[in-house]
Amino acid sequence: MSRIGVFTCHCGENIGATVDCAKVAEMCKDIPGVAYSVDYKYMCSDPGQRMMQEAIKEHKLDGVVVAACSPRMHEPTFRRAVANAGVNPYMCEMANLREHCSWVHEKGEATTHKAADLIRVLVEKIKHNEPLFPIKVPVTRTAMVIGGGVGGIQVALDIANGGHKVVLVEKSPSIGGHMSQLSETFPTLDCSQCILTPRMVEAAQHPNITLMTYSEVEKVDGFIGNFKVTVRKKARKLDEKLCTGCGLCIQKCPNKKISDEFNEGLGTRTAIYVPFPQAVPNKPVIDTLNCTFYKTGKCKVCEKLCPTGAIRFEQEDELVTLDIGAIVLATGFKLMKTDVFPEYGYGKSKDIIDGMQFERLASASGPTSGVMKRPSDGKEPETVVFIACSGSRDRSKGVPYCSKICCMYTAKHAMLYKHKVHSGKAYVFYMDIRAAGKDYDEFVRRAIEEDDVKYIRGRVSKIYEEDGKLVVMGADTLMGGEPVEIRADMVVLATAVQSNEGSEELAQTLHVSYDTYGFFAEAHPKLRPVETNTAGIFLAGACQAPRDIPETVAQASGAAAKVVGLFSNDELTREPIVAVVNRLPAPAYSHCVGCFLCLSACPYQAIEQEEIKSRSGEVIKTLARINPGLCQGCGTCVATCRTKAIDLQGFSNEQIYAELMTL
Amino acid sequence: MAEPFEPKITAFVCNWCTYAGADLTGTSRIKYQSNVRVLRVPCTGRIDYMMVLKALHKGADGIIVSGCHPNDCHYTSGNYHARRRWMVFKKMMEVMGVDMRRITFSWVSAAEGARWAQLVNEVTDQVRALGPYSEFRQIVGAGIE
Amino acid sequence: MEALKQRAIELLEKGEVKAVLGYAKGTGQARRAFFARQPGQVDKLVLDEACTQNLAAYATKHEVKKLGRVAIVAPPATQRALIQLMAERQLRDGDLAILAVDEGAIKELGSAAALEEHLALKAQGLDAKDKTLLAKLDAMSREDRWAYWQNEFSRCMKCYACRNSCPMCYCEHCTMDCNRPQWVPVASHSIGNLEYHMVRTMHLAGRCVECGDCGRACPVGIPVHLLTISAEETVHELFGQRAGAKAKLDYALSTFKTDDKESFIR
Amino acid sequence: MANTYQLSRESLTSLFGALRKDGRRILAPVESDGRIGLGEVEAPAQVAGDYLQTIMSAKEVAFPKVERLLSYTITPGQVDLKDAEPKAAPTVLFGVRPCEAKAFGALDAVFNWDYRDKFFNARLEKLAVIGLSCTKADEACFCTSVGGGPADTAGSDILLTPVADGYLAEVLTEKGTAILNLASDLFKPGNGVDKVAVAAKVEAAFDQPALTAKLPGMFDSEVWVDQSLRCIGCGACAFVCPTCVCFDIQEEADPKQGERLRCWDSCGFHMFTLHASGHNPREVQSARWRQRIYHKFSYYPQRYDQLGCVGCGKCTRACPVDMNLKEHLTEAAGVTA
Repeated sequence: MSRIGVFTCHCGENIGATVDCAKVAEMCKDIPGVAYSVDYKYMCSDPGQRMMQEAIKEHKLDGVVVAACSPRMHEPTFRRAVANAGVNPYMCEMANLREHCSWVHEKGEATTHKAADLIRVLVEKIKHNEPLFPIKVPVTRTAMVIGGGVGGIQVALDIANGGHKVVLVEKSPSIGGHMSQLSETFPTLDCSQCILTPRMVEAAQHPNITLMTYSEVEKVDGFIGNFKVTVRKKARKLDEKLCTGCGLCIQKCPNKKISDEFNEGLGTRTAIYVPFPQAVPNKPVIDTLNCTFYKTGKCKVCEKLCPTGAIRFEQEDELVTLDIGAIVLATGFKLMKTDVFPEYGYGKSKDIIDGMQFERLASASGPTSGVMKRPSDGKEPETVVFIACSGSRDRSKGVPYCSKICCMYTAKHAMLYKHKVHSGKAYVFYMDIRAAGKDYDEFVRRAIEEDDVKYIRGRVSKIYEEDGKLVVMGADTLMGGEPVEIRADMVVLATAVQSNEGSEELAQTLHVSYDTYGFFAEAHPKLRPVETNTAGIFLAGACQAPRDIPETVAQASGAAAKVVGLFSNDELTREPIVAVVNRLPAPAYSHCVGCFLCLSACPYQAIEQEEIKSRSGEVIKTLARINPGLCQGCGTCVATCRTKAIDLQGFSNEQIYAELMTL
Repeated sequence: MAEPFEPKITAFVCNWCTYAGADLTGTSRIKYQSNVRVLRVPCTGRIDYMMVLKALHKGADGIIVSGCHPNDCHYTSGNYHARRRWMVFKKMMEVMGVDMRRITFSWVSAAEGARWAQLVNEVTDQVRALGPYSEFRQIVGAGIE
Repeated sequence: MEALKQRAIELLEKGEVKAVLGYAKGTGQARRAFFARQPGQVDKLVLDEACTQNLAAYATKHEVKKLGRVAIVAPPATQRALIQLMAERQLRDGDLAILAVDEGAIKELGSAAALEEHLALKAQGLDAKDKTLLAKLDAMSREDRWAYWQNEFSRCMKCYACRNSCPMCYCEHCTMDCNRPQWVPVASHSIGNLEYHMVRTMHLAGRCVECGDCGRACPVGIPVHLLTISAEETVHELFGQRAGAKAKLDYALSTFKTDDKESFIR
Repeated sequence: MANTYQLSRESLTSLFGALRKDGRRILAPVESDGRIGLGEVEAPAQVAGDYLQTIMSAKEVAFPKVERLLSYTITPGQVDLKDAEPKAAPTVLFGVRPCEAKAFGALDAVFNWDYRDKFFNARLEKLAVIGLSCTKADEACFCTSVGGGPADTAGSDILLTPVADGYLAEVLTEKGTAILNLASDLFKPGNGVDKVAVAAKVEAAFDQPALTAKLPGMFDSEVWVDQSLRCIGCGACAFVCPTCVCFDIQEEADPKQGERLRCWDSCGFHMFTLHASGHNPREVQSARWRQRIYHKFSYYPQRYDQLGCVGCGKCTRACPVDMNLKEHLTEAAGVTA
């Protein structure tokens, strides 16, 4: 027989004014299993808690119902108090007499009876409560950061500085990401490379950071604190240990006409190359698709010339499996291409470029060494039109969302252009100017007021080529929709920010959710913006949604803080409100039949397959197993399970059935 | 003189939205009828239809099942699973001839304190007007010699 | 028929299977399941209109699994049941030799993929009699439907013939046997019967292959198959999918679409 | 003590009237949706015309599928326990077949073995059986193989055998005499009709005493495995069986009240013998099938000196997978040990 204590709180007048608490306490004495029942002015006060603890000891109570306010308010308080009196905290339940009864009903018999009913339900529940203990999960204190852009670098540095090992995985040959391609950054116009390169070097040299460039995540198993990640190290065709980065191979490579990705196709590179001079690591890779040797079987100039003999034509991809405790996704974004705009000539004109191409034209390290030359003929453009919202906020392009960064970089581009071509004319077509951010609106105003950039509120309906000019046809909606026609030398489209290539596949590999646009989904849009629904996997930067640099860096530090927090203990402690699959003696082993209909019901991929084997290793039965490290306790699998093999601790079938039987 | 009929209403609500919404009704001091008895579960995904059947078995005249609005589930998708379950369950109950006017499915968010009060009042009034679910009560205890 | 017998003999003689599960003559005009375990027994196999039992119900039984690999004579509903059992991981691809029977034609299907492909070619239709009955039920008032089922269930004695004959009711521990807590009363009184049939129906929604065996199995003639069939049809109407079509699990009640359409949730 | 009379077909109406006037309800085979089942009737016209047997047996008249044994209420500090009183209305079971009438003896053996079951006895006491001899049989019938016959009198208080324009009525017991006395004018003196000539011809299929004698020696025979491979382990056979007597005690309760129920159970269910430890002494269906046969043909005779089977064939007709008891018993009887 249970010995349950019922403690009815008046909450001052809050409950006491409408519910006859003394009578409730009296009524509860008659419930079988209740060994003690009392009412008190303020249960949550120190004397109230002390009284409860003394009663627990004196009456040898093994369960407690506190009839007071909402459990969402004080359940932790009372569970702690009960635990301090030596009773398992999960043997305490709260009846919500205040929010669900006294505050919402009139004073009277019915309200007092309802209060007693609410307690009765929980007394019956508690008879079926079982002591529960926090779940401990061991943690491997090594983080993996996927994506080596500014976000990934920041995460890696913050975690590494927090004293934990980090593996930074980047798919291209160098870290640096999009930021390394930028010329200057808004709103300060400081040189992008100047501020980023030191961070890249710091990451490369940090004793806690292992760089894995030219590598991609292939497979992820396990769960929070205990992931097993398989990374494919793509063959650089080079012994990185021997290579000194002297660059001789690059100079002598005969194949020099390959379109350069780093320069967005505006420049060329060799078949053996580093993406850019400040690349980290500064070790080349051989582009096997373009290398003469791989195409014809002849050449090997680089091999002959390499002073350290580092070239390895026969090198293969390598698969490395790592034990990882937490993963941060910082895989960034891609820009929509200019060839999807029929109204702008499908990107056929070389002088209609996207924002990133403009960055390379404006960059001192770019193909024109920062001199404004339009791509078609190398002439200095006298008139440049910038079109914001190219593709963004446009349902017909499948991008109903705002790309967020374009308003700012378009203003920056116009300014950079004006700074380089003082006599030039810059026009910006825009829908709205969204410059919310510290010093952002001031920056846009500077472009308009100090640099004389002409802002026209309206859309461009058509661009066509005529006499070596690009005729931009638009409308100025602030002038009553008056048609505007500008004969430009170059047009820059601020194309939409989109989820990166392969992000959906990566999301599937990691079992994280993603939205319809391929951006990774946060666990909660407001309160858990850096977490995913898969415990132990976090997000930073534009892989989640369009973000600028400061936001990316801030989120990166946020994600790093989550990881460092996770790594602050040897074990991860979690609430024991989790689902469990029952286990029985042989020959049944469990009521689970292994149909795995529950598998897709779990929002957290917490359901695993467990094989029961005989001594000889033969599989006797395959069961579902819930990984307590991943389960969040929603109970959807419990309701799905036909055999009732799965149950939810804290809200078990027996507990709920007992509650129902009192009705 | 028989006492006027007061319906028994059982509500199954999720912890994060409707239970919190009902808490807000309280903090907002919005009054509603006291017939309802709330059972708290973590998520609508946890609400097994067996619970609804047991509530009917134990003489509930009306039932409320409520959780987070679609897209707002604390567990991201428990309510979507629940929604499918109710879609099939409702049809099954109709085929069996159960009076589905007595079972109300609803989404009440943590911010909808007033809506919770309104829902409870509407359901209570409607079920009071329908009278006791005697059709169902009659079969409880029947078939035993 | 001769082709079937010949193949059955071959399979047994070559040792590819330990038994051929088909139909044989039973009491009176009845047909019954028959395990031909030696080539000499193959002659007893029959195949005609009276062979209605869904033999897939045996595929998950311990005793049958212990025999070794079995060949199974499978009309369309049995084929659907077998693929659903594969989807629910109760059978592995290749566990059985499937002798698919479609309007007399025999085709041996070696793999889940072949079975899937074979099934994709066929339209699934309801029995005309069941259609009429379902329409009749549909046309009834709510009160009449209640009265109809209460009258039918009054004969139910929970012998579980409907459950045990169902190929999808393979659970060793049924919800009905769950006694902690005892969700559904064991007793075959009115509420116990009602809840049993409700739960059985819900458990088969999205899983029922519409073979109708539960209804045929009922010794007291309760048309319980109408319940599961109507639930399965509901799933089809609402979510556009059917049980017994794919070997990869796609259970309507543990998946969802964010835009699932309903109009009753307030 | 059989007193033989002649009862005209027309006189049944008056007999029914007299029985009802005496406060007895009459249960008889009736037809509904093509199914024959026991139902309450007022007049002979309501009795099904040409039936072989009811689907369900008549045992539920004395041993219902669910019956209340006790109930209780819990109030603060006390539990009020109430014994259930069996609802035993004076009943005449009209038109049941001799096999089923005989089956009451097998039930009686268990319910009054080491303990006199109040519920069963109360109902049986108020029960009078007017049996009706069979004039036809089907492939499932095997009464003659188990010591009965289509016109066997065992278990009937009055046995009617259809003869030209009426019935040969054998009044067999005191209960039968009491009925006769209610309407003695209807019972005309008998004329020595040979009822065996009228009754159905049911060939004996196997030698039951020989089978009973050999069963203890064939416990491990493969025949049980072979036969039961197609058994799906439902309870249809046991629930339609007039002699199957197994029950389960269930308690249905909430914190305020509860009741204890006796419900039919079946040894064919895998849960029937499942231990709490997880061990199941009859783990496979063949063991459960064997148990069913042994119980009726070996353990029953050992313990009660009678068989637990009357050869009615209801199980065979009800079985969804056509487990034919007669056929399987015949096969078992032919197994050389």
